Amino acid sequence: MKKVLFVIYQAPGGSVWPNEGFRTAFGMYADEVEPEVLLIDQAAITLAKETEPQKLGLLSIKMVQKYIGKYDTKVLVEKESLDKFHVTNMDEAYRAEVLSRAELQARLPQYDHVVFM
Amino acid sequence: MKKVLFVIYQAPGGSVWPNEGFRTAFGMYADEVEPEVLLIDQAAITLAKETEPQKLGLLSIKMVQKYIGKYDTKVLVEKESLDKFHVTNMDEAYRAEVLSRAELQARLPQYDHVVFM
Amino acid sequence: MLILVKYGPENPAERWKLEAAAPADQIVLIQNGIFWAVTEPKALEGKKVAIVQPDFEARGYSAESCPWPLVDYAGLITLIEQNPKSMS
Amino acid sequence: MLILVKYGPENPAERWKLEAAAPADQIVLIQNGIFWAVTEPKALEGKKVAIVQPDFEARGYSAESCPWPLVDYAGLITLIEQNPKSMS
Amino acid sequence: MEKLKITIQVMAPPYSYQDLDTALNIAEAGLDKGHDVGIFLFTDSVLATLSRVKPIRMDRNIPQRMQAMIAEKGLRVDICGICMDYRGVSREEIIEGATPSGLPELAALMATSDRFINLMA
Amino acid sequence: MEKLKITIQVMAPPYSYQDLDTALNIAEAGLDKGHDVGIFLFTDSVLATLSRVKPIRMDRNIPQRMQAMIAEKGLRVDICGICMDYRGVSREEIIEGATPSGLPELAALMATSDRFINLMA
Repeated sequence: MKKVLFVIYQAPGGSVWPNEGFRTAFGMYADEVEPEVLLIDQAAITLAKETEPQKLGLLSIKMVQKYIGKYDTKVLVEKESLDKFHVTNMDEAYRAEVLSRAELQARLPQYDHVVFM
Repeated sequence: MKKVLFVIYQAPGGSVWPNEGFRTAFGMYADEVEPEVLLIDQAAITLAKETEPQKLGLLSIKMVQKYIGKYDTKVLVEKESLDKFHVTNMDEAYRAEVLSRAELQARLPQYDHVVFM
Repeated sequence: MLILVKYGPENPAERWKLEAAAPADQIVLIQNGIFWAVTEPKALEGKKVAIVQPDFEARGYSAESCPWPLVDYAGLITLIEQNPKSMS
Repeated sequence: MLILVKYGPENPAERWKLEAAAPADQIVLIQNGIFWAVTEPKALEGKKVAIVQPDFEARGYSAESCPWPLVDYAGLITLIEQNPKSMS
Repeated sequence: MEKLKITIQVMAPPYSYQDLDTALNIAEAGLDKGHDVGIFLFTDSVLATLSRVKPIRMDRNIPQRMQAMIAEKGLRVDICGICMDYRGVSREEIIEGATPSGLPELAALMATSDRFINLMA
Repeated sequence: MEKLKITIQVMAPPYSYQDLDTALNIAEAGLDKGHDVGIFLFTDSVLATLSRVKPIRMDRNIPQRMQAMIAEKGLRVDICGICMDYRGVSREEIIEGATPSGLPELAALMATSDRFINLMA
């Protein structure tokens, strides 16, 4: 079983990478790969309750929530990024775990591949 | 006659924007538009004598020189960017004029459009 | 001059544009350009700034607490009408 | 772990990777990632760094004055062989 | 306000980035205010004219939206021809009303437009 | 060195950015050293499989180079199918030897590859 961390660093709406990062992670359940998703930098806003690109006619990001539930996908977010981008009201449906940059970096050796989207 | 400044800020090789920036400027001579080209940030390396993406199998950047000559296109480059990226040996075939950031910014009001590539 | 900013503070070209902005220039933050208002408001001090509200709100930010004028796309057209010159 | 860096210091994800790099991790600067060596060598201090020479030279920089080991694409494959894990 | 000729240049590919949506939103607002609006598609943005683009069901269809704006609101769409060749976009596959052109047309648009808005790379 | 299975994922569009060239350079060096190398084309990088791509004369032809590496060196090329639909790339137009697939295939590649190299967006 390979462990793979998908890291998203760009904002939803401005780009499709948060959607594609989650979609790729969900695709991993087809095989012997255990995916996790990490949000850093601008991507941290993905988790804000009020963030929804669909309001602007773009692809919804909230749609990933149902698959997070279905697959029980581990979602991590960097605390420093949440602070920097003023994300105070996190949407609990993402089931995200908040970790500091130091905690995240200490965690990296447990993954076979860390894949930035 | 409209005056348009095309600003390139990305490096040749890594992206096609220096090529496309020059190509667009050359295309302007078909009509009543007077183009100039400005290189800032990583794009400043375009002017280094030794810079040539073709060495790596990519599209040549030196190919633009012949059109700069043909159209007598004004090429500007920011001094601070040359310094930052250690461009000491400029290729004179680009006929570039070196201006400081302050000088460039003072120049902006003379253009109708400043178009970043 | 209308100055359109669509990337955040990580983008060196956007920083260049903002530094170059004269007090009379109309800066418009759109797309990820709205992150200047969130993480680096100092870069906007003394400048004439408007934020495209649908882009701001789609990224989870509330118009209520925003100290800059917000415009919708029709409002952006008004700013385009008012400014024949552009840096974008 | 092999850490591939293909953008310069303006990219927040690359900065994150470099900060996360342990002393034993093999960092490879490729494409515009070579600009770290040019403009922000401090970020590479104490790290195991290799630079892809064709990418470095195509951007006008000389191998002679480069304090880091340079590799060609075959050399990059050797680094890939030596490092089963990756961050890229 | 008098009627203005407004040109919007786009470079980024549709869907991966927001620029096509932004361009269409600006264009629509301009057309609704009575202006003459055109979009010039450069480099990867030319993909937005492919009628065959098929997004997932819950996503927006950018080529269809553009085609409807051409037909119903008079939006002009010019496409850089060399950019089409580079991306394998053939003239038979593009949406109705979009016009393959090139840099001479962009130069003419720049010369004749009252406003020019660019969405940079 | 034992023979390794190496997979390289690409996302950026060809020509606009260097990633396809980088992927092919790495793949070629790996194949020349006797490894089993595959490229997984995701999002805009799928354009690199269009046989109709026509660069200007002095530029490299990326799809042709990839096709030659498939035929002559045994490069494997998988293409994300949904990404093809999103970019209007039809299965009839792609280079010989490239295989439309999807995320299940990427998952299998990740599970079975000895090395995985990604060229991020």
